[in-house]
Amino acid sequence: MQPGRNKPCTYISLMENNLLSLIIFAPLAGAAINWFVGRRLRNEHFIGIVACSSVGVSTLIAFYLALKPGGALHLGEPGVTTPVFDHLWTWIQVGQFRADFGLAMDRLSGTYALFVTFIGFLIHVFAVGYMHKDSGFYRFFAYLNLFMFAMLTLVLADNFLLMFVGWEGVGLCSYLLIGYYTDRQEAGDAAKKAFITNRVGDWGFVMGLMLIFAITAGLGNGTISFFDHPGTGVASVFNVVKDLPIDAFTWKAIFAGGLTSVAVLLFIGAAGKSAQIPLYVWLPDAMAGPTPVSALIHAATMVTAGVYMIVRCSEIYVHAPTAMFIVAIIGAATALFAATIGIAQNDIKKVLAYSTVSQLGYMFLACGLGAFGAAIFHVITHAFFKALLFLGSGSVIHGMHHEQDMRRMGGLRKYMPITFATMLTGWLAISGIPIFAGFFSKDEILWKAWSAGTFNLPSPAWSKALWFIGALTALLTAVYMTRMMVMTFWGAERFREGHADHDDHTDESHATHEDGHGAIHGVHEPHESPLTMTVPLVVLAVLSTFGGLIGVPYALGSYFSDHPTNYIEQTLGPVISETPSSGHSAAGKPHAEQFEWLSPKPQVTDSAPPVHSLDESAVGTTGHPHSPEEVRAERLLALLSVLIAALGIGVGWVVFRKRPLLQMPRLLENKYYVDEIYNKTIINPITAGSREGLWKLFDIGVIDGFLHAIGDVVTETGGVLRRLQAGFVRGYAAIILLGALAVIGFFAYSAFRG
Amino acid sequence: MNFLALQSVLPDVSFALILPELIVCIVGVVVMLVDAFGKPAQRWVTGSISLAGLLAAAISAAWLWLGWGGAAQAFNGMIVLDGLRLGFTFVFLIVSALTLLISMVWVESEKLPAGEFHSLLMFATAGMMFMASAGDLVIVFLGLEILSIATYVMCGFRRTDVRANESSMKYFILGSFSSAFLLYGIALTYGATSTAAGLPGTTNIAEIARRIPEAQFPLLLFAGAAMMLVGFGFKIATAPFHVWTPDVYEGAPTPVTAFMAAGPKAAGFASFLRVFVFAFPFVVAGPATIGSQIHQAWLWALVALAVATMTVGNVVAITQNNVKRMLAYSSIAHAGYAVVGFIAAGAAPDFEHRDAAISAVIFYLLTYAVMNLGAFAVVQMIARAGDRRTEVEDYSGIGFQSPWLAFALSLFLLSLLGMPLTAGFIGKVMVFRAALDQGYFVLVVVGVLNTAVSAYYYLRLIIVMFFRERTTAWDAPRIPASIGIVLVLTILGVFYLGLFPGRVINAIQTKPAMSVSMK
Amino acid sequence: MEPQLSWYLALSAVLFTIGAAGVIIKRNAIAMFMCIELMLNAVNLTFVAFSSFFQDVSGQLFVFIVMTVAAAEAAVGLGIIIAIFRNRESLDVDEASMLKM
Amino acid sequence: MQHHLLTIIILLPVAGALATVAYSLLPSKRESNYKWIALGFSLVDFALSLFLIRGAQTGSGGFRFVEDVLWIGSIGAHYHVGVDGISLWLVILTTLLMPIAIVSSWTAIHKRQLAYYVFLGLLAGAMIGVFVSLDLLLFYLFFEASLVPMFFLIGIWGGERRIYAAVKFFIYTAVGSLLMLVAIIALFYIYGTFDYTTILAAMTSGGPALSAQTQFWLFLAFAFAFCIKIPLFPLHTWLPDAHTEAPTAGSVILAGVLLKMGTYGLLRFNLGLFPEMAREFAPVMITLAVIGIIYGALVAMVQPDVKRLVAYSSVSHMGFVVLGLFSFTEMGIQGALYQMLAHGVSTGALFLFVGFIYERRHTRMISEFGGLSTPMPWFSTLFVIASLSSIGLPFLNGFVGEFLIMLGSWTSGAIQYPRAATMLAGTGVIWAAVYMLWMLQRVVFGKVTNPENANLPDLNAREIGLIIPLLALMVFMGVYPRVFLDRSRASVEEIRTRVAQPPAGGSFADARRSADGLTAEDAKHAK
Repeated sequence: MQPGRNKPCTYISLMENNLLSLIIFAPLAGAAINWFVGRRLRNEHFIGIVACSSVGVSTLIAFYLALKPGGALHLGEPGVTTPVFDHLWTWIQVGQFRADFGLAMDRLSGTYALFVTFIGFLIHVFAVGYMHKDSGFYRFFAYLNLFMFAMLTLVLADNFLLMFVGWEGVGLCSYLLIGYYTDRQEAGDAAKKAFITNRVGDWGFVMGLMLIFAITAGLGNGTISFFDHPGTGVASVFNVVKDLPIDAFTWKAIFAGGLTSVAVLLFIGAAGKSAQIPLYVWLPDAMAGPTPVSALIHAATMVTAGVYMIVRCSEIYVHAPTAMFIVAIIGAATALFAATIGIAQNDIKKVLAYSTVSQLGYMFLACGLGAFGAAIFHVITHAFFKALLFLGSGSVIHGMHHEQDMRRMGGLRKYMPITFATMLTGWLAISGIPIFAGFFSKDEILWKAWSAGTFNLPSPAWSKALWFIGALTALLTAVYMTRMMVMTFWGAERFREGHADHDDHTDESHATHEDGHGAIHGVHEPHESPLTMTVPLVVLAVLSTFGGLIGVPYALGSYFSDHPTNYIEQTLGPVISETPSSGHSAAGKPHAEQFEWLSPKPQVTDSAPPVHSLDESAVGTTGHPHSPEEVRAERLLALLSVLIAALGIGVGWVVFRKRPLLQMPRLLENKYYVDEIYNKTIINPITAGSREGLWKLFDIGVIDGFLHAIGDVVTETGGVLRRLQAGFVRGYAAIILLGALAVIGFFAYSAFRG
Repeated sequence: MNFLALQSVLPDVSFALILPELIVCIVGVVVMLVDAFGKPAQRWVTGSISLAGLLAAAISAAWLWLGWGGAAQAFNGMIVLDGLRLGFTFVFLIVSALTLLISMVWVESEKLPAGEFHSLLMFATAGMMFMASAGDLVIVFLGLEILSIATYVMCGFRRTDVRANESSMKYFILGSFSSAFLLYGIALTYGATSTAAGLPGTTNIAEIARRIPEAQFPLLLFAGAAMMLVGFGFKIATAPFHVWTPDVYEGAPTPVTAFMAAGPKAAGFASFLRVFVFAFPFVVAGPATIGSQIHQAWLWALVALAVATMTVGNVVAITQNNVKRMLAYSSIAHAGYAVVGFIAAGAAPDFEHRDAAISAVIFYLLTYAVMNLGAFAVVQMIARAGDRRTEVEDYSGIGFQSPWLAFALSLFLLSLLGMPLTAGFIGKVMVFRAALDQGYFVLVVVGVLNTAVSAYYYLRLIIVMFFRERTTAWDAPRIPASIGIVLVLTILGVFYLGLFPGRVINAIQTKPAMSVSMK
Repeated sequence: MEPQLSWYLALSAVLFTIGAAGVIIKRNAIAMFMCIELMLNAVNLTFVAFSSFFQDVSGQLFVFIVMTVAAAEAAVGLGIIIAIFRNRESLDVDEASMLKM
Repeated sequence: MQHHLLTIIILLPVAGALATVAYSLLPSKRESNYKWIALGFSLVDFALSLFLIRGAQTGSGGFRFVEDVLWIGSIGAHYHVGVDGISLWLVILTTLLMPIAIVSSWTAIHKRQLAYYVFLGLLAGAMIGVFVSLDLLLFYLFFEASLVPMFFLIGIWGGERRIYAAVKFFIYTAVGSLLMLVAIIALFYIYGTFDYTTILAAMTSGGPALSAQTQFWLFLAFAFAFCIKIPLFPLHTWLPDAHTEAPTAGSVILAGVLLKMGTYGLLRFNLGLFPEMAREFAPVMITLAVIGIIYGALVAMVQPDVKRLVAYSSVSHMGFVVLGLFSFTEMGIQGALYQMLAHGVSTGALFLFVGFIYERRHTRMISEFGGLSTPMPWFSTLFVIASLSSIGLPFLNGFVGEFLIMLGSWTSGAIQYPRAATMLAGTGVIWAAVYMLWMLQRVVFGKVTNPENANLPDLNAREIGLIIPLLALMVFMGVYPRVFLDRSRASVEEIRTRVAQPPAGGSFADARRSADGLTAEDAKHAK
């Protein structure tokens, strides 16, 4: 049973690389310790230390492996990807199919691992304070650590199937943590909804995985690995895919079973995990979990797994323009749609939840446009400021004694100064005020939309339309975030007003979390949160403020420096693929003349610069040469973005400063009734159909009915035959005589026949 | 070989060849005398004598068996010695012995004249044995009548019981009615087998087969065969000639029912097989000849009868609420299965397959006899004096009150159903295999589906015994030694024949069932 | 015109049929039994006719056997009928129909 | 010992049954000792069966521990047993589940204990016999013999509608298997033997060729018997009744082992003996399997009774197995085999959980429960894990099988619309989450609504000890499936190479097929 028994299939490098597996196993060990030991000890210090230190170990290792000389993210050798591999055992090997339990840290997964571990660590620390005196303390941290294990497995997996393990694992932990307050009905419902909706997406993931395997197998080398492993003959999917022709830009391609199909199926998976239309419905409900969970899982890390996966598969997507277009459209639609809902929510966490959905839409928009680097950039900045906002809201909720309704807040800034100050940076960051992190990433996406080529869009008009949607969303974002801040921190102090319907609304851990503040039920005095909560807030606030500087675009950076360094682009450039610019696709690209879908359009030379040109001189500084016109346009657009953000904040301030309780449109407040529509059109018909149609009618009625009918026919026949047995001997004689006549007749017939 | 010449020149007498029959007959007479002149209520004496007689007959049969020097004949071909006869003889002896044991207590508790019963049983056994050993239609008829007359009486043995009266009356009337058909068939065959060349008709079975091509009145031959088929069909209770069975079986005393379902039915098969397979055998030549026509006619008639019998037996059994009646229908169904093997024997183009099929039928009837007698032994125990408790409801919940009886009955029922590990399974496999060898797929499928139907009523009794709780009081009957012996023997028999039947099958198969005069 | 074999056979067939029909028609047990005897005698006639036609003695021997058997059967049959009569005081076979279905 | 190991493994439970009977005849017997005897024998049996693993090493197919004795010479039946990579794990699954079934009855069975443990022992012997028989008649014998003890187990110790369920179970399965008997005898008629390996050899090298029509009917007869046993839609309606009414141990064995007899038979006989016909029938089987997957799940979703829910989920899961078998790919068949084991373990565990709450509340209605996590935390935790395994969460056993099956059917050249079939089957995984989570939500989570549940005792040490091995196995099977897959590979390949079509040129379908071709190459290298 030793993993190494079957030598040809296994290779183990007993080196530093094994630290890589420690990244994922440290949290797993933490989870196990907390589950088995913490359960007995019931000591918050012990549990907290175990939980935080296990994630801390992961963080340290991740940073070490990424940034050490020659590490995955070390920028000393630009353009050369040096992934770290750690192969543990061959998990499934049947026929041509092979899935290893192997980890890999390259530039992309390294980037991800860094912010996941780091933010994860901060949120663990925060949660120690937040979950203080909760009866399920050990359980919470066991789940949280388990989540870190799953998330890091997802990120560091070196093949699709192991990624799927993490993918499902985070879904499971999300399920467990949303339903953490097990005695609350809505928590359980939300957890179930999250898991099932994710399952729909997972279906797409698995199917996409199978299709990619089938395609590579069809080419003679079935693989699902992300990387080449020459030692075992396992090839990278992407290296196989690279040489395939680019799919035509048609609807048909989606169902053709080629790379476009793969991309679309994988996107279904991503849409489930990352809450895109139409599978976004679970995320707002997921706020029923404790707030650190919302911050970690449902804002910073897990929900961005979809983006990660698409960026990881960028090589596939750049071969599937149709799929990219779908991703862009869905992303843009989600961004706008969720923003409009967010503007009308009264629950502070719901606002942030819809905001998250909206920002995820942004990221997908970026992916769909081929701006994979921008998507990751936004993932990171979003992780900073959204985690900050969630934790801030958690601090508010904590200080408000588990009050989440903003209508009962107001004027909190003087009670919770640190929380207020940190959330302020988060607010400015998400609204897109320059210098703050969100500005750079959002601006990058908007610029990519504006300047998108026609490789993956049917016409140039689409690029402008997408930009417009993005800009509109940015405006709305600024508006609703302002509304949230205003309702919470400014204005009249509404929390002292008694309210009769206290028990109706969602307050978390009402039963389990009786903190010893001695507050009388219904009227609370807000207070600032303890140090374990405020320190992470401050750290995140710093990151939200300056974190965006890692990805300053050339157009803006060149104001200040002749050779501005866009770290994100420089880091990720080598590991992500980009759409072929139309200039390069003049000859030999089959898709160019196959626009069946919309009228052919002129080729515009505007798009992203050429890729894979690692030997070019510009690499190492900015990566790409920039024409002055482009730089000018980009600067103009950035200015426009700033104006939009300012306008949004202004509108929000003007409207809500005076009337924080302004009644928002019912349609928006009720989230367009999407849940109700889903219930009516999908869930109820299936349930009723299964119960009445399949079970009662078909199973019991038809199948069993048929069998019983056979039985009845036999029994009835018996009853009829039985009546011949009337008991009269003369009758019997008659029957015998008739039988005899029949036999004699048959013999006579036989005699005369031949 | 000239039949007449042989007869006039050499009185072909060989008592050795009919030794088993003789012993049984003599013992019957002795028992009668002992009963008449000895002290009353000597069931042990007469019973022991009978049992000893059966044993002696078995030994003599075994002697014939062991001293096997090939098939033989005597009395001018009227008596034959072959595998078919010996196989069946053992079945009869086993049936009689077990019946004797089953009836021991019954005879006493019902205050019936034991000696009379035992002697009747002996005569019936002798009749059966003659039926199996007959090489001539006349002996067939004689044996049949010896058997029948004895059985008529045994049926109505409990004279004061109106149900027994009715049973015996029905059996008697219908039995002699069908005997008349058989006899008429014999007469017509006798006439038809004369030749234009001046040879008189014959009733020798082997001779008939040889005469068929040159028969003077072929039409009469058809009629004769048809009539005989009716007569035998009645004896083995194939539908629609089965109508007497349920009533007679239900009304007859349980030990007699047990006997009738196993013994006379097997005897009927012995003669039926002998007459039809050997007198109207498979003909290699094309369909134009009389021989092949008649062969085809009876085969197809039997196919129809087999299908009807299996179906009627099983389907009607489902609706029965009286256990004896249910077992009566079950015995009809089993006759149907056995006929499937019979058909295979008839259709077999070569001796090897024919003998295999015949031995399958013998084996089937042997297993049926064992499990059926066992089942009736239990039924009798539960029914008690006067056959009072024979309704299915009477069995409710006795499973854990009388565990041994219920276990034994369940085992027999499962064996009747044909569950693997029991004798019934091997029996079914043998006859179905024989039929499949001859290509009767549809027939076998019908048989198999009928088996599935039969599960319903066999299980029903098990369900009633084990799965229901008893609502009324149940005093578990004490199992007397004789019944205990029967149960042990039959249980062991069911398992032995189900698990290690090879020896028995081999024994039957190695003795070719060939009519002597065919050589 | 000399009596032909077929005449005898036809006669015995008719007798047999009459007997068989009688069994079905008659309700009295004894009458039924008589009809069965008629059938047996029809068979005997057949045997004798063939025997005489073939100039073969064995057919006639069969008749003796059949007659003996019939006599034995008659004895038993009458015994059974008497037993029934004792219990039921009736010879109507239709009344003896307890056992059915 | 080595030579007779299989026979000993078959007969040991039967011997245990006999020993129990013998003990019951002692004057000083105690009712409570029956289960100890039964447990002792079953544990020894399990330990012995583990020795089989040593004999079945990776890399080559063929039967080990073969014992071939003439049984009924005149019929041509042999006592021929042996294990290969396919039957090996099924035997061990059986011997593993037996002690668990016995311990699960520890306090649940009060009445008629003697008969109970006797029937369990007989059942075990019959089930093991099914998996190791290499003689068709012997196989049939065991196949059918397993029916009777189960019939009694359901009928005597079952729930309210036990009689209906028992009869339905018996007759349903008997009808199918009787037709199989006809087919078995017909094979004897053709090949003159009941011996599986001999028939197989005759078929592959110059024996009598079967006409298409003969093959058709033979295949149908076998398939009918097995599809009822599996049970494949629409022949499944006996299952919910039998499961619901059976005592806990009965359900565990029924789901854990008895259903596998059907899929095992399909693999061994339908695919093994009639490859051409298997290909002909593949569209039908695949269609039914896919319908069954979805249908079972949808119906499971709306069941008010926990046990019925798990029963219908079995219909769904076993649909996957059939899908895998008829993909004729190594991945599909290996996955199917793995799914059999996984389903045996996880569904067995689920039935144990249902048994636990039934023993406490004497009801299985979902609506009667709710919020059990409060009074019964251990129960809830372990129940959730078992449910997740049933849902097919990666790193638990359910995932590996279902994934491989879908991979197999997706890349199958034998299926007409492989992607559509797989995609539809894949929705079964979604539905699994729906019905299991919905059930968990209503049973385990939420507030305690029914006061009767408020003070239910949590699992005791015996019950936890019962579950832990199964849960450990779930995780192990999910994380390191190669232990199992490597040992079954060669045997599966032997059957698969017969049934898979030779590669033919042309299209995308060709690409898929060549994937299989390569896997065959791999297998050769492995040898």
